[in-house]
Amino acid sequence: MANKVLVETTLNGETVEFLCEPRQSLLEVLRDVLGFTGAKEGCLTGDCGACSVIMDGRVACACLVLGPEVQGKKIETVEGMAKDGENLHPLQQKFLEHAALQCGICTPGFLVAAKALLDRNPKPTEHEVRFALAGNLCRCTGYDKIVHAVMDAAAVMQGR
Amino acid sequence: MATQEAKFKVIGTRPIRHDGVDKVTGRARYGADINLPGLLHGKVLRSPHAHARIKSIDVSAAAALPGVKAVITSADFPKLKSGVVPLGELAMNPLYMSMNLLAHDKVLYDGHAVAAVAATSPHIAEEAVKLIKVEYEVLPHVQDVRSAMKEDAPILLPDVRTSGAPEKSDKQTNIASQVRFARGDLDVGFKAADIVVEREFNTAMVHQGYIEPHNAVAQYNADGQATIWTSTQGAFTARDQCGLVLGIPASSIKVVPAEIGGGFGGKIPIYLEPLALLLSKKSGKPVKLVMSRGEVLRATGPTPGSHIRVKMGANKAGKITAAQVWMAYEAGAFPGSPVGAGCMTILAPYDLENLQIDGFDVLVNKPKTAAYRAPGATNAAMGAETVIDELAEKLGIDPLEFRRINGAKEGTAQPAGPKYLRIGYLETVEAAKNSAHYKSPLPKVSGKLVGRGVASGFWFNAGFQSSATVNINTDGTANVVTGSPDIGGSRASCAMIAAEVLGLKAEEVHPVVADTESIGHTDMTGGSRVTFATGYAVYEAAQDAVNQLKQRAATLWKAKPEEVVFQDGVVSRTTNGQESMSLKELAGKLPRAGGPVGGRASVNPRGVGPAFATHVVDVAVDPETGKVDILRYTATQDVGKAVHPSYVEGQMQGAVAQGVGWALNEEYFYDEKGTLRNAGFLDYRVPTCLDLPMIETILIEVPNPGHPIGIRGVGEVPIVPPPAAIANAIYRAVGVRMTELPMSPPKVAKAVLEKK
Amino acid sequence: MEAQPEHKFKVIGTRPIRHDGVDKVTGRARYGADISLPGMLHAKVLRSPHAHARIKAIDASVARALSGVKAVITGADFPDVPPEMVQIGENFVNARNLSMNIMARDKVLYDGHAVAAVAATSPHIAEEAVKLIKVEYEVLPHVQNVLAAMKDDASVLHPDLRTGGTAEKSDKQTNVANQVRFARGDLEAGFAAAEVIAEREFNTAMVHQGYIEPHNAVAQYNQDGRSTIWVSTQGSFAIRELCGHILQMNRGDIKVVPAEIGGGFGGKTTVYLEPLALLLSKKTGRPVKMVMTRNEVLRATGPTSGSHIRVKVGANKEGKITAAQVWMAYEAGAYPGSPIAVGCMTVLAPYDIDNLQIDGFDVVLNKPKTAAYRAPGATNAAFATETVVDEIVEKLGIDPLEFRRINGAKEGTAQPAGPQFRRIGNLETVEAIKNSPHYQSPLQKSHDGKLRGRGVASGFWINAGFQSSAIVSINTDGTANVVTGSPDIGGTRASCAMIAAEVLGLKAEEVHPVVADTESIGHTDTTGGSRVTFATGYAVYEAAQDAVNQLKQRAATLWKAKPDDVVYQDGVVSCTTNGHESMTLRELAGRLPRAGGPVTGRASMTPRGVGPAFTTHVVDVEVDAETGKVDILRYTAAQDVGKAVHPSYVEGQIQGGVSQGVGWALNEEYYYDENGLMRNTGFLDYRMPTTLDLPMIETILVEVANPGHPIGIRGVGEVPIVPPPAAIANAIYRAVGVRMTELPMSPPKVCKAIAEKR
Amino acid sequence: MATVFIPALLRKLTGGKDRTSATGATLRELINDLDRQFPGFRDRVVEHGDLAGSVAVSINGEVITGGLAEPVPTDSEIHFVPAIAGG
Repeated sequence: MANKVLVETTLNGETVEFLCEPRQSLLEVLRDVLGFTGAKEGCLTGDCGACSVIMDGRVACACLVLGPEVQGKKIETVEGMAKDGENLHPLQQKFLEHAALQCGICTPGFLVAAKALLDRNPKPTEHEVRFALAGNLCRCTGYDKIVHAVMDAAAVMQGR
Repeated sequence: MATQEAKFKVIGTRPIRHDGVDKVTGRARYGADINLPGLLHGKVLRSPHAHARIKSIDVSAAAALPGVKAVITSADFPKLKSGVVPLGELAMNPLYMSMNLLAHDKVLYDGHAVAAVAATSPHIAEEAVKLIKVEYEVLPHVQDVRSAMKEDAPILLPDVRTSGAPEKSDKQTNIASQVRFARGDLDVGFKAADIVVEREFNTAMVHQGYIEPHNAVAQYNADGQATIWTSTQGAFTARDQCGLVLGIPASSIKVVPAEIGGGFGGKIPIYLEPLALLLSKKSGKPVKLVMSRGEVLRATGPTPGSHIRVKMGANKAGKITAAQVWMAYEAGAFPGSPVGAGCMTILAPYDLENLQIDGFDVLVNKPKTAAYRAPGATNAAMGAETVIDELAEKLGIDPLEFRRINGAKEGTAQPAGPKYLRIGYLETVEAAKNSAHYKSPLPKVSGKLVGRGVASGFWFNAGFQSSATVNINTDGTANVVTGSPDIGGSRASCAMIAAEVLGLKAEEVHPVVADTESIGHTDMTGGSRVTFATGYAVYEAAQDAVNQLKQRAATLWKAKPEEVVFQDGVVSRTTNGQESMSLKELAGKLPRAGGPVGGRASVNPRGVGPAFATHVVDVAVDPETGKVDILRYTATQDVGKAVHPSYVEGQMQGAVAQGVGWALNEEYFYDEKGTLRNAGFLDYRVPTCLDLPMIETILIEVPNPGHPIGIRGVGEVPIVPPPAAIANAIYRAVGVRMTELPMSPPKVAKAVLEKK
Repeated sequence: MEAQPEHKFKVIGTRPIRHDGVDKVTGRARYGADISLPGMLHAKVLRSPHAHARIKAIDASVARALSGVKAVITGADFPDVPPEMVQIGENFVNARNLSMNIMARDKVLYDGHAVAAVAATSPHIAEEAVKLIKVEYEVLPHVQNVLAAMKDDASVLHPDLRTGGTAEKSDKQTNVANQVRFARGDLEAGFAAAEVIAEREFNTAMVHQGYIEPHNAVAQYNQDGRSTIWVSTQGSFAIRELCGHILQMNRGDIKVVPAEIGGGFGGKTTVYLEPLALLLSKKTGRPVKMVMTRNEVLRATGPTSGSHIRVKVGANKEGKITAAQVWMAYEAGAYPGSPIAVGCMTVLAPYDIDNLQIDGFDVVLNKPKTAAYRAPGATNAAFATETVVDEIVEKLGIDPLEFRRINGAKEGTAQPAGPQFRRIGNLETVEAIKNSPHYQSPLQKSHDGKLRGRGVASGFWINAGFQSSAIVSINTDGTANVVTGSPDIGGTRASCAMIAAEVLGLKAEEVHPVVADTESIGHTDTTGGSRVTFATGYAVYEAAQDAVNQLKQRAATLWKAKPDDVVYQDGVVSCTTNGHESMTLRELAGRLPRAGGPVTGRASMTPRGVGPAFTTHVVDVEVDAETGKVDILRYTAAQDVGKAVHPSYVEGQIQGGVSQGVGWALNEEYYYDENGLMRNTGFLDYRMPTTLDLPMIETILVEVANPGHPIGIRGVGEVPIVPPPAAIANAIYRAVGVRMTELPMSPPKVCKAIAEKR
Repeated sequence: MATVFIPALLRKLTGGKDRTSATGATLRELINDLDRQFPGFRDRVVEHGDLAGSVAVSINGEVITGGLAEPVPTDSEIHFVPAIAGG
């Protein structure tokens, strides 16, 4: 058994400790060690964005981050977006209302990337949205409804 | 039969899909999310050669690695006889299936599976795979259809003989089959033409590009029963295929369909399931296999590249007088390209008296092709629709007007022969003509040349077998169970159909996609069939439930069932005393009225309604770099009856995006050794949201007379027109006719240069 | 629907390996507590340390502040539930009382009553947090004995409670929730005609079902208002109903997924944790898991009633019973609803009696609300009647089995409740015991001076019908799947598969049974009342017939024949016309795609024609007069099982029922101290039988086909628990000459009785 | 009398005829009649006693699902076409 590392990090606002092999990626840690399967594997080369997480405020591909690297960092995943059992995050709500998902495999990545965008730029233009989401591939929707949903969510969060 | 004038209360609305919250919260369980106690992880060793004989395989070092629990090669498969067996509505050759799953004596393409390992961690399995020693004798390979058809071409499968050939021959060949459709008299037809256009086209092999890689988790039980969790388009199809290749009864396998992250036809065949099952049988533990993106591209089923020749003649009036097509499709390493569909679709939008279409299914050293959204139709349309555009241009007729003149309508004979029932092709042409897009002038883009193109597309759509049960809950709501994996929102459409029949809200019906033991046989999700055929079964099952509800009410009222009517969720009694009850009330009384109510239906519906689409696109071409930008895109389509318009639009927008990728960027690139060089999303470029504008959709509803609600399949046809439409737009922009897919910057730049 | 007792079965009556067997012997079967979800929280419950107290204040602030705690709920978080009666199968449950039972509001009514619940990131944090919740109680006087609770001056549990049932209306506060009476003929005349009369008083202790798997629940509330509950339960649809009413949610929005269940015996037919977990999940947005400790299971789930019973029976010289009078009061626990009515219906049911009167009282007291336990209410009742009957027999000098033959109920006999029995097998079981090797063989003398005796007793159980749904679908290879909604607690997956196999002409192994969740199958009532193989089996039978009819139609299509010209037998369809073609199911299945498509059969029904169950047991015991310890030497149970679908599992039901009865008879009891606190809240002190306490248990299956079922099936699971305490008491009497009138007959009590006799 | 259109690659059997008339109340009888007219026809469209998996039949514009037992209305127009699945 490869010698494991003890890592402490903050996941969706909660302190978590885990043991992982140095070669295990953050994606493996989230999915196989911690059981958080929201982040998906699409390519393992950082090209598809299905495993997007927010690491210290910036979007990262969990497949390109090693488990031990998240020591002391703040990680946000799709599982942390809805704050309680009755209310979704506006982005989640708008994705539903706009039918912005079909198979749904890329949805967690898009939601996380979109949240990172709105956290830093609350009033993005369509081009800014498309630019910010260019790292996330979707093969079902043609992006049309996704972009609409993100713009609408931004408007709602702005109270417009 | 279709209730054309029917006023729908639920059908046509846009409720939030029932599986939505699970998918936006990350709770939805996809195949790769399945985890079981003691789970082992498997990896596959794949061929580095395009064509080679396997002389020996030595797995001893791999088996000896600590943590490795099982290693399998094709020797672990049962010996099978070659021959086609019917599989539901499909036909398969179990031997070829088995040879594709794990190479027997030869590897036939780069990435062909050779062995598989199960270990306690994916990393150990990876190490172990590298320790397997395989001795190859490399053989000459062939990857281009026309070279593969040559007499002296290297032969992939010695036992293949051309099926469908006019006369039987015993010659070894790579031509697996041949089809011809012919009618009228070509010579007469071309003589009658004032203008004839003939061109040759080459299109590249492309992949469906679903974001979720193939996966399978298998648990083999000591009593011979097995369970497989997998993301598949057909749980029953996967079960039957596994049964065939492993030589065990299909029913001893239970397939639990996980959520599926895209399929587009590519997740109908099996790749990992039998390997996981064998590894589990050997190790006694559950085994999980998940493909890397590289494996998905190298070793699953893309759609064929093709060589197509199209010759058409038309008279001054703009009427097509004759059309001749010759097309050869790459089958990949085993027979079975969609060339038949290509032949049947390529001229389908038009009313033709004199035509001949020849198609060839050709083996090449590339992965065995699989279905991809309207399989065979898109590259075919690239050929026909650009030639049509050239005819229209040369005759100085508006391309949409040209299609109006020649367009197929009810009663027109298809190229394959049968006459169309009510179809909406001309309506889509009209809609495109009257669209805000087509009426508006071309935008200007500084430094770039702009052009507008149009193209049409056709797809048959499928019927096939489906089962459904509809159960009434004690609070008067209902559940719908089907066996159709949901790849595009079909859970929502099935629930809405049941809600419509039962007079409930869409939210009051809970749809479930069940495993192969919990619902009757249901063919795969594909051919745009689910909302049509499974929806048909749901409709019938809901009617069955309604009839039982009437009987129950009749019992309560001591009336005859035929005296009871059910409408909008209310049962009422027509004779003596206008008694009536809401479904909610009746549901509460069922325990004392004969018990619960469950409706069921298993169907194989006929009356499939084909789909037509016409697209308009504006492009901007950079004459220096050859880069093509999509400025505006409008898709019109006959959708029969849109059950949930948002998801119909979604199907159209998604397909257009795939068509744009096919047109401009995507291609399988093999080097001289026959090795795939762009086996990742970095080099195999699928469109991102930066590559696309908003995609405007126009839904035309020409109800399908063969369906009680008028439903037609909508998912596939919208991928057909984009490449041709874009090629036509490029011509209008820079005056060159592109005849190769993808129309990537270098090719466009070269064409522009040659013209100068 | 007439049974065909002569019918030759090919699958029914064989002993195939159960379909869920391998999963269970390999540890793969998934029970409720085995469920784990991403981001799952764990919850614990704070329980009352008092038998009866008013809750003055609850302060959870410290608990909430503990790091890792995500939510705390108390009674204040629950909606007000109208006191409506919810129909669960044929039973009606007071939703309001149920809501107060799972989470106390203004008062706690028993030791262990839930007061608050905490969800945290780990079970240990939740435990800590529970300890940090401060509750201020005003302790009230408690009452735990039925007779005391019935007194006018007894401490009242529910000020608004009035005696219901057949009693005349009164506005007095009381603990008597309900009163039942069955009476016929003329008691005085009856007793006047009697040669001998025996009359005795009995007390039986509250006992628990003792399933090994504690209660559990995992709940996920979804932001769209829909939720899912994974739980080990006897009734997934009942859980859905009850949660819907308690939380005032649409039942259709709740999906209950039945996990494998580790024993229930009636105790897992209601809710305890499910609504708590759901509410906590709603507050936190995360899945919440709750699992009880054994202590919680014993203190706060539903045991069966302790009781006080008086029985008076008279008989003439010929041994014919001339009159019988019964008075019984059952402990309901903290809320109304003991099985008193069933007790009254069963107590004299094995006998044909012209003059009888039975009075029953449902009494609330400061103990946990009782729940069903295998033939609820019948075992303690039988303990009383069957010992009094044994005393009559002894006084008349008649063989106890002969006496039962003389008085035994048969087809046409009017039950105590009134209706006449249809074809039943009561006398056949008496006969079977009479002829059994056990009863025929003499009682061996003990070598070490211990005293031995042989006792017999009979038992009756009503059995249930209720609603069931089933789906039977044909696979492409000609095998079949059976989907039902009945959680499998005794091998019912096997029996349902076998019934379908019989109809379709397949092997048992060729039918794959599935127990589906509440969204995947039509409404199906709770697994209980020995109903599953009867009622769900009936639905399976009908669904399989539905499939057969479709198969005939498909074949007719292929043959261009009329469906009526096609016959289906033993898995072969054949045509009586058109050249008498024929096809196996396998062949036909392969051609379905071109013959109209797949085949799915379905049935949803409330079957009538429930067939009651009778049984007669004989037991040999050895009593150590010094210690009072009673050992079971030999045990034989004869039972009318209607038609045994899978004999091994029928035997298993009988043997399991007997051993539970033995525990009830000799050891098990709820022991409360003067403060009303339960003192034996673990398996160490609540002693259930071990392998050492029992001999092999011989079974005799008597098959008197139930005329109300196409295959003749009767429920078999419950009745075998009824006779053991009485049979053992009678054996003890034969051994040491004392009539035991208290359960359990534990060593001290037996010892004391013997001492008093000397 | 039904009008049957002969698939191009089967016209060798029919001496180049692209359509013919045939009788039969069901598809099975109709194919038997075609095989009488053009020996070898049945083997090209029937496998294991059922319609070949690769063949679909259209009667009056509708692809049928009844297999060989499918009733054939008089004066029907019948086409043999490849079976198509799709993605």
